[in-house]
Amino acid sequence: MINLGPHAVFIICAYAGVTLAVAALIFWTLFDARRTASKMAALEARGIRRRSAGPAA
Amino acid sequence: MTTDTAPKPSFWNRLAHPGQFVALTRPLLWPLTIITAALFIAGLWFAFFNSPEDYQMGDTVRIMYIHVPTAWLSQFVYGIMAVSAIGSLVWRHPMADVSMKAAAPLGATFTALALFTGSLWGRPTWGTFWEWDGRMTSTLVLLLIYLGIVALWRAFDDQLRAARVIAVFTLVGAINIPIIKFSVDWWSTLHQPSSVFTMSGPHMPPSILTPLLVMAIAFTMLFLTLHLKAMHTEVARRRLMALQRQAAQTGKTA
Amino acid sequence: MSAFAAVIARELRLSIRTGGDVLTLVLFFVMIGVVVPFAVGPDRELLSRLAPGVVWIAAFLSMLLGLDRLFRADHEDGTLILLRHADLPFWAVVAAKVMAHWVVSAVPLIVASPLLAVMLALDGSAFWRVVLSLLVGTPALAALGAIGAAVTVSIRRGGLIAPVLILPLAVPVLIFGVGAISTGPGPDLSGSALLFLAAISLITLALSPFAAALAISSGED
Amino acid sequence: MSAFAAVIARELRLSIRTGGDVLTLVLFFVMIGVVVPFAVGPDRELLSRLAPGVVWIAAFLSMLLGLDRLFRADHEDGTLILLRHADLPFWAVVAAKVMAHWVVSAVPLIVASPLLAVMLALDGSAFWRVVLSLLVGTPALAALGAIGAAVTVSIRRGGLIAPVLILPLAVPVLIFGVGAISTGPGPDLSGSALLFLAAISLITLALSPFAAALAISSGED
Amino acid sequence: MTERQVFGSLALSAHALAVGRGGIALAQGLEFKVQNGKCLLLRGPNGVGKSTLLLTLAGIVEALDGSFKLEGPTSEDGPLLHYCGHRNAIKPRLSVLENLDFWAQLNGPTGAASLEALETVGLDHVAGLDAGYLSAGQGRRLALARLLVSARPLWLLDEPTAALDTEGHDLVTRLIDAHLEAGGLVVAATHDPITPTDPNRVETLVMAGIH
Amino acid sequence: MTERQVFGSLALSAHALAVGRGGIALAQGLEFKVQNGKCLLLRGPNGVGKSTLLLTLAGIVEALDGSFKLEGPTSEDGPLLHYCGHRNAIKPRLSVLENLDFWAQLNGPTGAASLEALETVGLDHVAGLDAGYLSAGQGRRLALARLLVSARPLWLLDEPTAALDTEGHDLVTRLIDAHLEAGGLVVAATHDPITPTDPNRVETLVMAGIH
Ligand code: HEM
Ligand SMILES: Nc1ncnc2c1ncn2[C@@H]1O[C@H](COP(=O)(O)OP(=O)(O)OP(=O)(O)O)[C@@H](O)[C@H]1O
Ligand SMILES: Nc1ncnc2c1ncn2[C@@H]1O[C@H](COP(=O)(O)OP(=O)(O)OP(=O)(O)O)[C@@H](O)[C@H]1O
Ligand SMILES: [Mg+2]
Ligand SMILES: [Mg+2]
Repeated sequence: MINLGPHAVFIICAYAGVTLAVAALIFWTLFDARRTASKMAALEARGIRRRSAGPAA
Repeated sequence: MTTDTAPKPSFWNRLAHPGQFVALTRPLLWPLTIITAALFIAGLWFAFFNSPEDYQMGDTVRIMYIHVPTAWLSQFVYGIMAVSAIGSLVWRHPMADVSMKAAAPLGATFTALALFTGSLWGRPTWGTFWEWDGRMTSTLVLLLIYLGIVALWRAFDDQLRAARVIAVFTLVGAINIPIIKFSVDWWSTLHQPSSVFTMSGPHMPPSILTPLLVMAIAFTMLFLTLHLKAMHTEVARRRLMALQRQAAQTGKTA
Repeated sequence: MSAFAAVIARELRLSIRTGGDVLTLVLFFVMIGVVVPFAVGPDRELLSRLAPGVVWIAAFLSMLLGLDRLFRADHEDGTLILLRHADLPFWAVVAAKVMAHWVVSAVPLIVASPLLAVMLALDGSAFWRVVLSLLVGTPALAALGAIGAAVTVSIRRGGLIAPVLILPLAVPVLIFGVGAISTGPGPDLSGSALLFLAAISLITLALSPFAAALAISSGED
Repeated sequence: MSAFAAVIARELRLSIRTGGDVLTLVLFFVMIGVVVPFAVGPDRELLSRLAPGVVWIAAFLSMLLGLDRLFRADHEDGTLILLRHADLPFWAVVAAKVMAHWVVSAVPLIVASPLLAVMLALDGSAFWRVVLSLLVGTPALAALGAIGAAVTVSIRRGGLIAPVLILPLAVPVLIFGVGAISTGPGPDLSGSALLFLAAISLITLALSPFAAALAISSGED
Repeated sequence: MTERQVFGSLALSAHALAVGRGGIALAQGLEFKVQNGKCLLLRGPNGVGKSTLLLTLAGIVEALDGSFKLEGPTSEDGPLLHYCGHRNAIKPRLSVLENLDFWAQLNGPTGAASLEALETVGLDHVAGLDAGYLSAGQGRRLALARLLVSARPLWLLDEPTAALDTEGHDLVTRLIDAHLEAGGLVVAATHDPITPTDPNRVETLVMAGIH
Repeated sequence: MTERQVFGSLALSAHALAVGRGGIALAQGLEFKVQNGKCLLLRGPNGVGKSTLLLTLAGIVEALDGSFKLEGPTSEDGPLLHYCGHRNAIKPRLSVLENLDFWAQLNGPTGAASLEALETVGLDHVAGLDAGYLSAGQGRRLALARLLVSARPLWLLDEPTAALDTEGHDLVTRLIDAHLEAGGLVVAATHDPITPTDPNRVETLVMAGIH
């Protein structure tokens, strides 16, 4: 690793914080997508479909 | 007093249908992800291994590579929200609603990050984490506006009606942000004639400019990717809520 | 025009009937003046330095307190729907309500502000600047507040959300309002601050009825 | 006891459902801290002297703004009448509501108060005193607020009259609350202020369910 | 009286009762007695004091003169009456089931299970929906379901059929029938023709005002 | 059509109209046409979407599909409709007369004088009372009086007879009759039998839901 000079703490903190936040953002986005998809699948498994998508089962 | 479902221009028509929008843009997700990742790798390599330390700021200049992109995004995202708000009010474009909603938490996060990195940068250069400086303060106010919008989205239960109301508020905010910025500058010069450090303009050496640019594009791509994904989720969530409501009303469980 | 006047008259009458409202505002406004000296200690010089800020914060918060009533009661008893079919454009109805709101919630503060100025040890000329800056600046608060109230009216139990939306937007009003009172060291900028304040008031007053009306009609069911 | 728990659970659930209620409350609290520097200038030393007052005024206001919802909604939709026929003495129902109100409107503030303390440049030890004084003092605000809300509901006047009633009562809470934070010049009186605060909280908490229940049931319909 | 007597022996009687609002009498000299299995219908034009009488019986408004009493209960019986007024006491942000469950817990879950009660009033299919979405008539049905989840002998009903459709009118009749059958007491103010199946069980008090 | 034609020639027609809440259709493919002097009654069970249809016609809720239009008016005519919903839009702290006067001024005092209108609906004796003290039926009457103080051709009534006594039912019938006689249009959702005297003037739309 290169030498970051006397203020290494701040640099590392900044990068670590941003990495953490971005990771959380990505995680949340994916998690939200999964959760919604699985709820949708559960509903569709019960035979509920959009009315516009033809007569409901 | 006639109410017709207004015919929409055909280009919009295709994008306006949420299902079609998702179908059209889903193939973009993977390429976007890959481009974003590549840009980040390049940018970080530049940032750590291929950029000299600034003669004036020392190694802390490396914070700039994440500070400036997040700060830039904090404003860019609001721009996206404002444009979407116009789309939702004027053209009643359903995807504009979705885009507006998906952007708000992302914008709030990037704004928080700009504040975070900025204050971490401020400590070694100015000797304090927080100074009531014009730019910092107006960024803080921007964060508060973002959080207000997020709270507003959560407070509505009917998201369809929420969209147009929030669009109005977003636009009011958009008009107001320049005023806030200006007034805060005026205020902080009024109270603090001596600014310890004036943020340097774009006259910086290319060795610093290159990583900065790469990182800025990388962050922007990251936003676009996440935004698109969040929009897809939002479309699905709306369909889900409609289905649940419908199931509840008709009592059909099988 | 008579319909416009009718709306204003009704709002004023309602707020007089409900009593208490004006009293609370003034009490609250004055209470801040009582509590601040406790917090900072009885240093008169310091107090008078703080005074412009304290007056404005007090005004700011007092006006936020009454915000929710602007449209909520009318929403809940079904009046708001009927107001949209009045013989007057809806934005004009909203404008009338904003004006009445200003009369009810800002004028008492302006009248009471000398009291606060005395408690905070402001001197004579600053005293007049306080009244003037409140007079010029509070319309902007009322106008912005109307937008906040309109945006949140269709949320059941809105409560605090309108103030939260409006506070950051109102920062310029606060800054110029304080600027118009305090001369501070250096050149006297209070005149130009007052001008800016007036400009903000005019712009927000002109825009807010439309924005608020749009928000209400797109949110109400 | 399960009926008591049911009331608390319902109140909590209602306030969570309102979506972003807690977020809004905390935002409001923090915003006041952000707005103060705009008014009084960004002088860190000055800010930290003002901080105790600002924290308490912010807490007071945040709790005040949510006050009306304590009984009004229940009154207007007819719930309050039915609560009087519950399988639980009415004062116990009121006590449950006050407790839930405290949890919903004071606990988030206490959690967020360190943030405000940092922004207002309070130092380490003062920081803990802020949390402690809020913890000890806010129950009194909730209890007094319940009385105010009950009286308001029973005299069928909406709006801001509840704050008028409890403002004078709440001033001691504010003053001791501020006193428990700021050491100020001279002998350190923060300890005794805290004790007074605790005493006020206990007394008001013990009395307010009965007073509020009486106010509600003696009010007409 | 009936075979299936569930509630203890009770009688609600009024003697020279005067009710009114704000000190002004609306109805005077009311005399009636309702016993187990009986229903008293209050009739009369708008504003004559029907709601006021019900509120007086519920103990919310004070009687101006005369007296009424509920004979029979021992002190351990707890609250004996259900009041169902003009307003439905529904929380819009709780689901239909949550609304009902709350009342079941608060008033004591001594009657039907919540879901069962919802089925009776025809709301089982919207049990999970936010109550704020209910139409006027559905809201009224939810208010009626509250009577079922806690068993209490005396029902005070203020226009129970308001906003209900024809099927809803039948529902109210059925509910009252069943309650009377179980030995309950009903006092109901109404403009609509509610007719419990057994006419012997019904008495009507026509209020005329004192003007 | 009628001799005493007060309002200009108007027709409210819907074509393939779909109405609903929160993006979910409650009723689809509605077709109707109402002309001067005609009354359309909406009927159907609770929760079928009657109120939603009225709100859609009033321009408060957006139509999901299809269209409706009001033919005939010129742009100078100003607002053409009165909506009278479930809620009475009454301010409790204003007197009955003040409440009505406000609406007369706001909607244009083109109809009966306020006191006259109060007399018509039978509230003249409480004109000075705080409106918060009105009984349920009296409040409804006050809401109806609002229709009279400003003359507008189209009335959208949501359960106008709710909480009204028998005399009140007659009142609503009388009001509708007079309005139709004057060439007005009425769309009313109701569970009660409202029967304008002339059966030729009435059409009924039975809403059944789309499930
Ligand atoms: C919390 C503190 C801070 C905040 C909120 C903040 C905010 C911002 C914002 C909004 C921008 C404009 C981004 C754009 O539009 O492209 C920016 C740019 C910049 N900031 Fe900061 N900043 C903070 C602290 C600092 C510090 C401490 C430094 C350096 C010592 C710094 C250096 C820069 C530089 C070099 C730029 C880019 C140059 C320019 O656009 O003028 N910032 N910052
Ligand atoms: N504000 C709302 N938001 C979302 N959905 C609603 C709302 N109000 C009503 N609904 C839904 O719309 C349906 C129809 O409601 P509507 O009020 O139109 O019925 P209605 O025919 O008038 O019934 P009623 O005879 O009981 O008044 C209800 O079942 C309800 O689920
Ligand atoms: N809260 C109140 N305070 C004072 N007076 C009231 C109050 N509520 C009602 N009144 C008065 O009492 C009278 C009777 O009201 P009440 O509600 O008992 O009538 P009602 O018989 O139920 O009529 P409706 O059939 O219209 O419901 C009204 O005329 C009104 O003037
Ligand atoms: Mg009644
Ligand atoms: Mg309806």
